[in-house]
Amino acid sequence: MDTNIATSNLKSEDYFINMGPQHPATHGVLRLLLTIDGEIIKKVEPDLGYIHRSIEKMCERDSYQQIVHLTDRMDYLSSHINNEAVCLTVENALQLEIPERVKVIRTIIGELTRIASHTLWWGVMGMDVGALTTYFYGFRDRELINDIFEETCGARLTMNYNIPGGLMFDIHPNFVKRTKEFIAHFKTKLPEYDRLLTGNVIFQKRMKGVGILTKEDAISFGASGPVGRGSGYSCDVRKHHPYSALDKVTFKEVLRTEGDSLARYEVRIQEMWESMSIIEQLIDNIPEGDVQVATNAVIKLPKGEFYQKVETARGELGVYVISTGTKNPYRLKFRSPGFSNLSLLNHIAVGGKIGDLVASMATLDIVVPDIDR
Amino acid sequence: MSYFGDIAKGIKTLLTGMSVTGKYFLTSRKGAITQQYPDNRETLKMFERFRGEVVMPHDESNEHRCTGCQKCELACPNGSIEIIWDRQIDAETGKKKKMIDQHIYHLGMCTMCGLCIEACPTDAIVWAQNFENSVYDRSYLTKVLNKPESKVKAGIED
Amino acid sequence: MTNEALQNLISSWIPELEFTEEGSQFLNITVQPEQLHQLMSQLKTNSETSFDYLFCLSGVDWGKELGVVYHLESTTHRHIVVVKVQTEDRENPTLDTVSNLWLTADFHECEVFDFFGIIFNNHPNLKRLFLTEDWDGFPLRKDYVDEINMVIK
Amino acid sequence: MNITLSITKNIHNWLFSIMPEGVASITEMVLIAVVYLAIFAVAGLYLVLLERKVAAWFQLRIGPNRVGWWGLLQTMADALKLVSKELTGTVKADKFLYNLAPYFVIVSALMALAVFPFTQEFQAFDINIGILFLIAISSIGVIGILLGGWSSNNKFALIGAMRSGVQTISYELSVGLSLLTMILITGSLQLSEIVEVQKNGWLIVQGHIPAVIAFMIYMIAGTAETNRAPFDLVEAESELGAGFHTEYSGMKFAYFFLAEFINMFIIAAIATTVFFGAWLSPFGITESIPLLGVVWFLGKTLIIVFLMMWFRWTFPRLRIDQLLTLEWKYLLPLNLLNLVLMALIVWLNLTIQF
Repeated sequence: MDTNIATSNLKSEDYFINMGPQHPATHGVLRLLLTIDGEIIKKVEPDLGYIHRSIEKMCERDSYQQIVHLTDRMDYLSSHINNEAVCLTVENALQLEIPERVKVIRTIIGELTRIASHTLWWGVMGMDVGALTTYFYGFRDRELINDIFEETCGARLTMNYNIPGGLMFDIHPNFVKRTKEFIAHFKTKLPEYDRLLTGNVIFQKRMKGVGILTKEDAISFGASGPVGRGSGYSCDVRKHHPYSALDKVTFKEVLRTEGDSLARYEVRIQEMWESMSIIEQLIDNIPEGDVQVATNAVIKLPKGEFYQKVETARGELGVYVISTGTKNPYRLKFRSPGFSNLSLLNHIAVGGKIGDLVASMATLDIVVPDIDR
Repeated sequence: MSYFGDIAKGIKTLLTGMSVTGKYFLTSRKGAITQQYPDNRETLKMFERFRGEVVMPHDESNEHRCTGCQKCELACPNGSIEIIWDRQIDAETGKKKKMIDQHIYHLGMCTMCGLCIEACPTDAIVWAQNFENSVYDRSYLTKVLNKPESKVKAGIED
Repeated sequence: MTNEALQNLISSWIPELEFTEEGSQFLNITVQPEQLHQLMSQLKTNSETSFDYLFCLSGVDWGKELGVVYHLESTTHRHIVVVKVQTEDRENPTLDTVSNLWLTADFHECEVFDFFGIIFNNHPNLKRLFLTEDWDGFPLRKDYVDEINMVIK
Repeated sequence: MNITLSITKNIHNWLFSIMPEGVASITEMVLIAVVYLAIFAVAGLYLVLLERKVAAWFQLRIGPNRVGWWGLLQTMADALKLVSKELTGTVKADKFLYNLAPYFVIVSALMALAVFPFTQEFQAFDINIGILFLIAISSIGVIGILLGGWSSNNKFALIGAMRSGVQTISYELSVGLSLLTMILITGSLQLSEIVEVQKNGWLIVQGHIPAVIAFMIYMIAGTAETNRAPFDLVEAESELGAGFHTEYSGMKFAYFFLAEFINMFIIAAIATTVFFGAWLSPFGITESIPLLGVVWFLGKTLIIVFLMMWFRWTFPRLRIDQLLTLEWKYLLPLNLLNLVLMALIVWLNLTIQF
């Protein structure tokens, strides 16, 4: 019997599923329109904009000091680094000489932010693959960093500690002590992460060979951060375009060549070790000095275009400012890492199962406000 | 034989994971991270730099330090500060001077960025560590920071 | 490759390009819309330039013209150029897509289309990415007005 | 000393003395059913509380501690809330099946409880095909899940239901085969006789190596049967929202929820009966005090329940194809091998008996 004839008479339709905008795995209000065939994903179409706040348009209206606090609300898990990006852009444009103390403090807090972001990611990652306990262990360690931030900056998440020209105020006297305590604590807890989740046979099977992204595709998709480095693409802005005090420290750029979800996972775990080593190199000799250089109350950037990239916890954040010499930017574009990283989701998820989609999306470490801006 | 080897290795990793959670199960009474919030109000103290809300400190003679220069209003990115002022005759000099009438602060619009406090030349406004800001009606979030009948402290100039 | 060397090389492909380094830390190339795709594919495929990493694609409303700015980096040579293209047609601005060269341009061009209304020829799936399909106007254009939601300071 | 038994016997005799025989047996059945229902509804609620407390301790939290002393009334309050909650549903749902589904699940869960020997002669229904009855009943529950997922007219629910079907069909085999392995020792399907055999040592000791393997397989398959993590693909919060019960609310949802916990109890109770000597104490004094047997039975069951909770709060979830791989490529062949091994051991009289 010719089976082709039999099946050609059967009507078949695509099966659509709306994952989101309210869904536990999308980490915010992101809608994914899935076309599936049973459990197998045929297409993933992200639908964005549920929390778009038009930050780029608001920036055209605000002064440069005011723009900084808007960037807190983009990628809220690495808000300090976002602030730093804008401040560096302004400082470079004005050719301000920033005190060494500021640079070192910015780098330390930036790396703490990275650890805080990665611990949260680790907890949520575990939850996405069904291990609910990781969430609490991740948050336990993250709380300590948030306490350090709160003591020094006054806020736990949206810190707004940077201002163009330096820092808003000096670090708290307890900062160094608490940071050292945290590093000592976290060095005992990070191996526990590996024992609980990384080594687990179920987890390994879930992650290995899933969501493969080749190096060429990673570059072409503009993947950055741990997503790019998991594919063997050396894209660490801290190495290639060092900023603040990052040229004074030695650290290893973590690279994995597998390009699968497990590689991206391991890159982040290793990065926490590297971040701790960066902090350890700087924490004992924070240079004395001012934490601000005087700027005009109304900052006017010279006419021209300025681009600054920094490495946030998610990847490369670019700030592109076009100035016409007034107190507001003419156009300000944030090249956010999450946006580029999300665009490759369809590429790595097609052909996998629904569970694979969730797992690989977790390794992309998407923060929706970062995408929607 | 890798078939059985895999099974043994797999079981070992599972037991390793269980030992981590098991250890915490036994020690959880000591290491509980739960904050029993409304009960620990007395001991729960925010850090001194914590940004809860903007307040204007008054001294015992009901005097504050705000001259009504409007620098905070300009610095605020969200328009959460509005200053209503008029020109009044200064009692000492007899000249007409800008005097603050009301310093209105919309807590509901505030993003706690701290730019107003940075901008204030006379340190008239500071952060308060109050974090229980929820109210039943949105209109309660609009606050007048200077108390009624309060005056500018003598000698404060911007 | 230094900026001069890049300039010499690239101008040998297409003579009528404008180069400038004024007011920017990178080498800026201004290209006519007709030659955009040719230039971009040269920049990507030529082994001496091999700009394989499009790290930023931003739409800009220059007042009279609408334009797109491409920031390109080579991951092998680690040099950077900025390519600018402008079109004066504000009613129906059309440019060629580069999404067949860099996959990341797919999303970024949708974003530019969404906020600036620049239509990209041959784009596989040009749609409003952030805003709803029936949104009126293009918010990041300078002449966009929304009296209710925009607070002018 | 036979307090429990004399009470039941007294009631039995009293009922038969005041009524004609037919009416009396019906009344007795209803009475037992009501008692069982009441006890296990409450027991189910306390299992939920236990789960929440245990989860909290694994996760460095405190757990419910507000309602009642130490949070002991928390789940009661939850149940009260769920009862008073509005029952919602989708417009195009298949109303009849949609409403029927939760009852399928809860009734099959409660039915299975009838055959357990909680202590000596304390058993509502001592049927001679006890194990078979348990396996049969426990697979009816999945019909409720399938119905619920299908009829609620929700795509997530449907995927959850399909996963549930696949999962139960596969793991039913392993549960059955691992229990069959143990039946080779006992030679009977009747639960009371299985207990009787264990007076010479618990079956896990009698059967030593193959029994331990059978127990491990049974625990894995049993966890999968109850749709609990790491096999909770049916619900899989991070993938399907809430899976098959996405569209259920109020008491109907509570039935599913309660059934899950009662099923967990059943799986643990089967393990206790078949592997760990049911109500028999390890020290052999149960004969004289039957009431203590209940304590032993529940104690052993709760330890196994705790083990399942430990699994749940430690392991990540499997993917659907890995779930099937685990069953068909690992558990099933091992189980068959184990069955042969056990047969050899029984045949050669290598069992350990005291």
